Amino acid sequence: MSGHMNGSKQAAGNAVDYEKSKAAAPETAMTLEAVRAELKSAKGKRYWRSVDELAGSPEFEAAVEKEFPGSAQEWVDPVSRRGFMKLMGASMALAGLAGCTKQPDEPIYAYVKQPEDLILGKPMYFATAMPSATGALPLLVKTDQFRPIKIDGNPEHPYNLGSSDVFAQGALLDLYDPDRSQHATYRGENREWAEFAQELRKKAAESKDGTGIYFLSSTITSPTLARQWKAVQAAYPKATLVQYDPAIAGTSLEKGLSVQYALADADVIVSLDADFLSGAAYPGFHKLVREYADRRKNPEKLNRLYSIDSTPTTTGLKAEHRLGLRASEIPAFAAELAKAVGVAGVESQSYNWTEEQKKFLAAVAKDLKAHAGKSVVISGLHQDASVEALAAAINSALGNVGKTALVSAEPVNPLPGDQAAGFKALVADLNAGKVDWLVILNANPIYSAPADLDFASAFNKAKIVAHLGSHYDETGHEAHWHIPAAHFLESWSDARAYDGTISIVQPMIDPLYGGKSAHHVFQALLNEPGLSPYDAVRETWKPVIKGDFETGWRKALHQGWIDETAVGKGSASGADAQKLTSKVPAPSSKDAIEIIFRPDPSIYDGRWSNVGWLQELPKPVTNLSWDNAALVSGATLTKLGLEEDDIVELTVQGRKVNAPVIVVPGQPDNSVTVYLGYGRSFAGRVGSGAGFNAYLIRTTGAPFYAIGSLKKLDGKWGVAITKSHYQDHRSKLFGGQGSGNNSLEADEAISERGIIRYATLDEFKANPGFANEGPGHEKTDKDNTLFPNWDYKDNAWGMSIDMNSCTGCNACIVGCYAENNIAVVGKQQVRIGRNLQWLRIDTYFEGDLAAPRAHFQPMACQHCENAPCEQVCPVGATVHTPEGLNTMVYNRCVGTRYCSNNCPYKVRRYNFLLYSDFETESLKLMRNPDVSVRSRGVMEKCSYCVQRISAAKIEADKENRPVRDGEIQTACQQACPASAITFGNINDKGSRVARLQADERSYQVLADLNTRPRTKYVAAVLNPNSELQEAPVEHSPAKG
Amino acid sequence: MATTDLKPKDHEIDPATGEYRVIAPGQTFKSVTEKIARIVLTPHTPLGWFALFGVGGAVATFLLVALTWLFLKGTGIWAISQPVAWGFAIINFVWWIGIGHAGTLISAILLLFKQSWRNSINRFAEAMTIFAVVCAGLFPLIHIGRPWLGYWLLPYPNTMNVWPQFRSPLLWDVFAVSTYATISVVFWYIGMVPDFGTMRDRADSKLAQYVYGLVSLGWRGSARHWMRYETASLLLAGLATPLVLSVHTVISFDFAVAVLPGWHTTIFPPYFVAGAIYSGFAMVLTLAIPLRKFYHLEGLVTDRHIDNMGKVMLATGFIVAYGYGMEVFMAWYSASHWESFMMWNRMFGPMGWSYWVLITCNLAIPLTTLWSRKLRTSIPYMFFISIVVNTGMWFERFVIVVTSLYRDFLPSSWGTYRATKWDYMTYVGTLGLFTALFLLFVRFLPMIPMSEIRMMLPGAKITPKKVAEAGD
Amino acid sequence: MPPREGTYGLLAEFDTPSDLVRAAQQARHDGWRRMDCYTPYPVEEAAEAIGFHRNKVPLLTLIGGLMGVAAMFSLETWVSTLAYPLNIGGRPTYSWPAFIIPAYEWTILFAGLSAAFGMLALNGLPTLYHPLFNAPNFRDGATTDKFFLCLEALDPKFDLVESKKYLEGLQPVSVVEVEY
Amino acid sequence: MAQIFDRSSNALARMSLVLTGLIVIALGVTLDQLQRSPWVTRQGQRPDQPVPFSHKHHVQGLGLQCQYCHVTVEKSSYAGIPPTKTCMNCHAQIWTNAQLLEPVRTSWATGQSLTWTKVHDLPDYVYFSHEIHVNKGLGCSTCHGRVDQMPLMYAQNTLQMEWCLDCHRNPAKNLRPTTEVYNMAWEKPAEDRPVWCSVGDEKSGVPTAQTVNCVTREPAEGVQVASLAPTAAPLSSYRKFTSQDELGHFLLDHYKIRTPKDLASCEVCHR
Repeated sequence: MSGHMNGSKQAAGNAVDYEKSKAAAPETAMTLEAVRAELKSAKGKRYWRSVDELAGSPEFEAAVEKEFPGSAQEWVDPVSRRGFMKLMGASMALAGLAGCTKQPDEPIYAYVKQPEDLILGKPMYFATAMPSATGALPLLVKTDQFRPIKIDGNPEHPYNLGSSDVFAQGALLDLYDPDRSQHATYRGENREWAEFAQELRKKAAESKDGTGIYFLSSTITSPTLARQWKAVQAAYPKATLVQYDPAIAGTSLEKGLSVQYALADADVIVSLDADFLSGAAYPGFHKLVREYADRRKNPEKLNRLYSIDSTPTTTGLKAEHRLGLRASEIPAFAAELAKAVGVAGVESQSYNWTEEQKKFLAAVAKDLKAHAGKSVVISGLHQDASVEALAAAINSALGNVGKTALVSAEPVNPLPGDQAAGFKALVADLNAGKVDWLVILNANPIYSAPADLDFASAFNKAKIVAHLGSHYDETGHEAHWHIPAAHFLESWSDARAYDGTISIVQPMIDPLYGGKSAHHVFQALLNEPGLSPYDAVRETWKPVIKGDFETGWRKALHQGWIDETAVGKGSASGADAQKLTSKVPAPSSKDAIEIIFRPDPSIYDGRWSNVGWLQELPKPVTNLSWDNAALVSGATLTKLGLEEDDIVELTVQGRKVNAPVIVVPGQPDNSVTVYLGYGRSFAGRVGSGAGFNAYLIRTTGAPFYAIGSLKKLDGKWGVAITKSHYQDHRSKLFGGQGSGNNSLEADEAISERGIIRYATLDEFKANPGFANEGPGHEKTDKDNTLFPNWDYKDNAWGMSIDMNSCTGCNACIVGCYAENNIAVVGKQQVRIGRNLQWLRIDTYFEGDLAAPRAHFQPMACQHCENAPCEQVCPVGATVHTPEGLNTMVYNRCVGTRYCSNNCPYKVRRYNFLLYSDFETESLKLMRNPDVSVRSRGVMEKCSYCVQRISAAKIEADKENRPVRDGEIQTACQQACPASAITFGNINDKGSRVARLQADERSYQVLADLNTRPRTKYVAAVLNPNSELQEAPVEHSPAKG
Repeated sequence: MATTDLKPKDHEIDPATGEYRVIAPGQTFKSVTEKIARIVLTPHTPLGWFALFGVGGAVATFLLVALTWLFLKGTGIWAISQPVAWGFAIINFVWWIGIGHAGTLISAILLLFKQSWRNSINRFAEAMTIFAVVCAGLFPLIHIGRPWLGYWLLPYPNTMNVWPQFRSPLLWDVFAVSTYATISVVFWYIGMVPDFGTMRDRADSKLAQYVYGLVSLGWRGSARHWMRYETASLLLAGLATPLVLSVHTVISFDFAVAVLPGWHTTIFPPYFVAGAIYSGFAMVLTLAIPLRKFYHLEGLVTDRHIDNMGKVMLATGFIVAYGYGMEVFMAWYSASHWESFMMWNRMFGPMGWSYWVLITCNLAIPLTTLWSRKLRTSIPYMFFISIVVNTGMWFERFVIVVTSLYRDFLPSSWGTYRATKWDYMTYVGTLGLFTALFLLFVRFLPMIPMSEIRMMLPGAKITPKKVAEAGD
Repeated sequence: MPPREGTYGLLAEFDTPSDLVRAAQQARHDGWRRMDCYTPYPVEEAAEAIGFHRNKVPLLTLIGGLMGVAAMFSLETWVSTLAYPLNIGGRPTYSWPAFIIPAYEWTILFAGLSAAFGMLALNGLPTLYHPLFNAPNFRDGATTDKFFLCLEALDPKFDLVESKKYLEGLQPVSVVEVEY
Repeated sequence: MAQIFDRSSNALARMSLVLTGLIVIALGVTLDQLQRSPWVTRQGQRPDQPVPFSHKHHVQGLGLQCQYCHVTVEKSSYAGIPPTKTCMNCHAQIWTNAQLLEPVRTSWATGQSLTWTKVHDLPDYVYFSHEIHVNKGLGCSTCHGRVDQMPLMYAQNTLQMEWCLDCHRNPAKNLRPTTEVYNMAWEKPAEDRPVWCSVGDEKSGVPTAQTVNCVTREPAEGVQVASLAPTAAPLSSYRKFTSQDELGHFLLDHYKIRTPKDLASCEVCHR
């Protein structure tokens, strides 16, 4: 981390293309309406290309010019320098003009005044934070010439220690999204922010006390914003603020975070529908995963995870023991569990639990009691409030509070409240005509409001509606005013992390499109309407920062947080017991079909819809990309007479929506999970038209699960799933394994192929070398060779992946996207297996698909020493470096694809068409200048982040020293919250990676092919409860 | 002839030589020359030729359209994907090259074995080779992602100081196929030089005289020339024989050198070569049967030829069957899970149907029926068989390429393959191109080698008695 | 080479190859050396009759083949071990088994081209203009169904009248004089 | 039947065969030369620039040091193009009315960048780093030529891959002491132009430039030797070099320069 920031730090120069773009006088006119119509007809399923063909046309430019005069290219940095030139020229270069062809003349734009601390070609890092209702994520952002080019967690922040998640990684593309709204409008006409601010002030002044002025905001996470709101309230006491976040309303988060879990000391973890391992949708994800995974790394310290959940998540599938229950059964089950561990005052429901469920309950209760004070029960966010209360009561009864469950005194979200009630009241006021001005701040209620409130018609009863949003979205289209919102990387703010620490959100770049933040809106009503968010934030923290303010402020910006703001340890609070009075709801009828609503693991509540990386990301467990779906169990599918990919009509209380149906192994029967966030109509060229809108059947009364029904419709949806789970119907003669309800892939991977190797703790203790035993699983004998081995004397790069730690959360994949300029290919291309992700997480469902165990295996180029791919390349475009990297030389590749065929791991990715976007200006600003953008016809693959290796080597050579262990982190390693990935020099016997690779549990995938991969996997060791283990699990690879 | 399954009938014995007759009786030097040269030298092109050429040309435009789109968009217009990164292009490449092999075999190997019956069919079999290689050679070039950089596969000094990578079977292909094409063209052309002389001397129009005169290089039939010519032909034949064996061997290395189960097998070289000859003879039949009918060449391309080709197909078909059998056997005998799973998957996996198409077309139908001389000499049946075998051999390559790739080592990356319209257009287009080229050949070049036919006529016999007398 | 003038030789036409071979043997027996036979297909006996037994095409082919194998194998070795040695999948730089294949192909390529072009060169082809084509009956039959023996004027025994008589004694169909 | 071809056609036919062969060879040679020609490489060409900036005048005439303008050459992969401000440092005072400098003043006044045309332009898939070259004893003039003698800037070398590899495969022939990196007039050591070098305490973590001391005048007692090393080396430790080969290999060893195998590896420049 170096340097500091001040308010304005855009590179020199000013808008350059204004005159030029004005001069373009097109022959044929085209309106943006026509463009939108055209895009709509493409249903968003054809990704960038179709749009870009359109966008490149002069008609389109003219249309933009007409509607947004002079602003379309405002952000084009006139001082584009080498880094960009590289990218722009790359299209030409990779189009084959290498060899003996002339290069075109390239211009250099010199600075007029160069910023003093800028060294061109060297990145700078700045601390900031990504605000989120589940707790802000402290970040360290890499910038190149003051353009953010990579987002990662702040490695020094005690909360996440540098890890991040899919949203944080995807936020980069969100910043540079070319579809962001670019100008303030009033009834479709361009206006300026100042006009809006003036109107708002005028209205407030007219109302005197703020009567008729309503604000509808997404959950407010900024203490400064809360402070500003309180000031507004003081000035205009009748002004109303409603917060509503579709994925937050109704959860404990709307009241602020109350419980924090500390898993470091938890030997037994019980999840009550809490998906705390799969993504930042669960508060404290980064810390929880880290603490969970730390205990998984050493078999001596294994914890044990039980999961009782309503839909299979990575948490459930990582658990030693998982019990799939329908969502409505979980509160009752939690009550039974509370009773069993001795919580007083819990009434048990009369419910017909199965023997298996009873046995599970008894075992969990026994285990919990045996580990009192060293166990924890984690409650799900999207469950009935009673579950949280019961979990708290259990933790309390077991003496876990203060040890593994910490109760914080102050809420992390500064303005807690009942969001759904507030929203209902707002709709009532709208319908009553009380609302003169409705200012919507970073929310999209037209799209995401509960269906029963009929928000869209209530909305029209407001006299003036203003919308502050990053996109001209569904709400933006309906609102009178639309103000482009600044991205969090473009504006000053502040936020609290899960652990309570305050982070200053400092901008990395001037707003690309002149966006404003909610701070500006509230400030516009106050005495100093022009006070910048920067000053407002400083004002908030002046009383908090101790000592000299400027020094403290600088330190806060530099390190990324304000000291001594973390919440305390907390104590056992008597308040928890009172919550038990809330009634435990009875489970629904066993035959009724429950529909469960969850925020999407990739695009959350829809706010990340237009981020191509996240849309294309195969979702954990389902591996579904570009869509949401009705997730059902195999038995339910059969019962309803459906096939996968059929279109079904989901009905809840008479409201209907059409969805594709897919099977998820482990889904409880008669239970349908749907993810929110899809079916957007104005998300942008990426998100519009993908999936179906589950909000259409979600009501205020049943935000997380409801009784509904499924009906088969004609036709197929055409979902894109990156991995199949064929049923294994082979007979024993042909090496068949299971009962016929097993996954063929998993049977193959776990048995003879030895791709997944694991043992239980007992097995491990009996046979610590289990991972390298059995036919075909032996370690490679390096001396058994026809030709002499190559010597790798200096550095020898290698990687170790801990199978016990990886939870399959996907953060690594998105990190890889951002670091390596990987292109998005679109749904149709994903459907035929052409996704370009260099890294994928292979998911294998072991055992009966109705109740499987899953194995998550991150799979990228293994950098084999005897690489089969290299030998077959006719032009030597993929070769080995003296340090053992399997290098792909893009500019030499002619695209025979032979290497891909000969790669046993199938980790090579090919540009079948021109996938990279060489045209869109904003995306050029985003890309990593140290990595070539690949053009059509070129193979690409994981490079172990060779650009980082090169940079580190140059630094080390300059300083005349070896590269230090840990100096090079690959992008996936950096993002991983579980620290499952370790990279380094395996020749340095003291390095972490060498020690891990020397571990007896370390194995190479497909070692019997003698490819000698440099990536090794540490076999998992599970810690099952012997009482729940029916029979010794037969999976030991030693069996052969 | 070595085949002894059925003795020749009496009328098939040439009374002059006492040998099995391959040319109908009553032909003279003059008559064969007239018959063959007239096809080319006649100013009246048959309407049927135009019709067929029109069809061939029209179908070839599919190729043009498909290639244009391919160059504009990239190989992604085809069905190839991960994991099936090779598809129709490689299948067609191997198929076409295989077809070409019969031509070389007939002209070279049968020449070395002094199988004089080859003389009637060797010229158009060679032409078939060349046009098949043209069609085949197209595919490696267009299947690469950046075809404009295809020249990087050639070793030439450059400013990058980089060279091709000689361990790659694809590079071996470059040398094998380019050598094969060159030698085939040279062999074909050298074989035609004396016939060009005949054409020059029999042509009426000045232009034809001039053109044929130019390409005949002034051939005048000197005994010395003939001796050197014969030596060169024999040497070329002697070189073409190992060449033709090596070419499909090298092509089989594209697969055999890879680690993929279903590819990584040592049976491939012989089995590919046999398969190539198998399909090549089928294609010769496909061409010869309509041609001899159309141009009334039954006297030169007799039932005997058809019969012999049937026998060759029977023999090569059994080698191919042995190859298939060996694959299955080794899948079991190797006790390798990769192999046994591949075989199970090939037979019963989602694309198992293609394996059974291949077994039906290549083994079940031809190998049971070609034993029958009656069927072997039945022209419609042989035409049918030729189509069946060509289909079967195409599916053989489909099975090898696709069903090995779509489910390989890591089950997580299993996929599928479904050809697109561009795949089909490209394939069908090459059939059109082949037809058009072949028709041009038939129209403008002597399709039966006149000088070699003359050698087989009774008049070519030198009476030893006279020579002996004169020698005194 | 300036165009020659005068008589090229005497051309005797025969109907059958046997006649030709007999006549040629006779002429050879009688001491004629500068002579040649012309036939519409290869007649081995005719060449033997005029004393042409061996040719140099096989030698050229051998040389060509050796050049091919040497050129390619040394190119491969040089490229992989000296010019730009690279670690390709852990294989040795001198991967001779792999190098055999292109070298093998080039052996055949060079040998084949040497055989074909060597044959043409030794035959002196192309010779688009040749005095024999001046003979009125030559092009009619030499490439179709007639057999010719030509006694060339360069032979020391050649005498236009005597030789013509001699030829007529060999029972040809006809004898004509051929001008350069 | 008469002859079809004239007597001359034999000679013509053979000639044309030979000619075809010659043309093919000539074509090959031409293409081979063409790909290295200045037409392709732009070697030696002086593109039009907004200001006819003379390195000769500024470097030779005024004695400006390279890093005065190219400030990041030791710190970054980019040497750096001077901002307008650097020009104005002096030209706000001198030549304030020169017509030639009008674009500079305009840039300064309007804030619009000066748009230069790149002279040393590598393809975009080549990742070149100035810092490591300069820190390891590769002089400016080795690649850029005698910039101090160039009134208008041009590329001295082809910058083609073979040219890069030529040095990467044998860096010794171009190495010079890091103290001489910016010396435009540096010439290879010779009998009459010896170089003396000494090596201090070589420790990991201490930049090699600090442990290796080279001087071009014979070190003598009492004469302070300009040195980056914290303590001057004793005179006895100096070694005299009279050829580039010796010096290059000495520096190769002590600058800890990676082996040719490492330096010619693809990932060094391409990724």
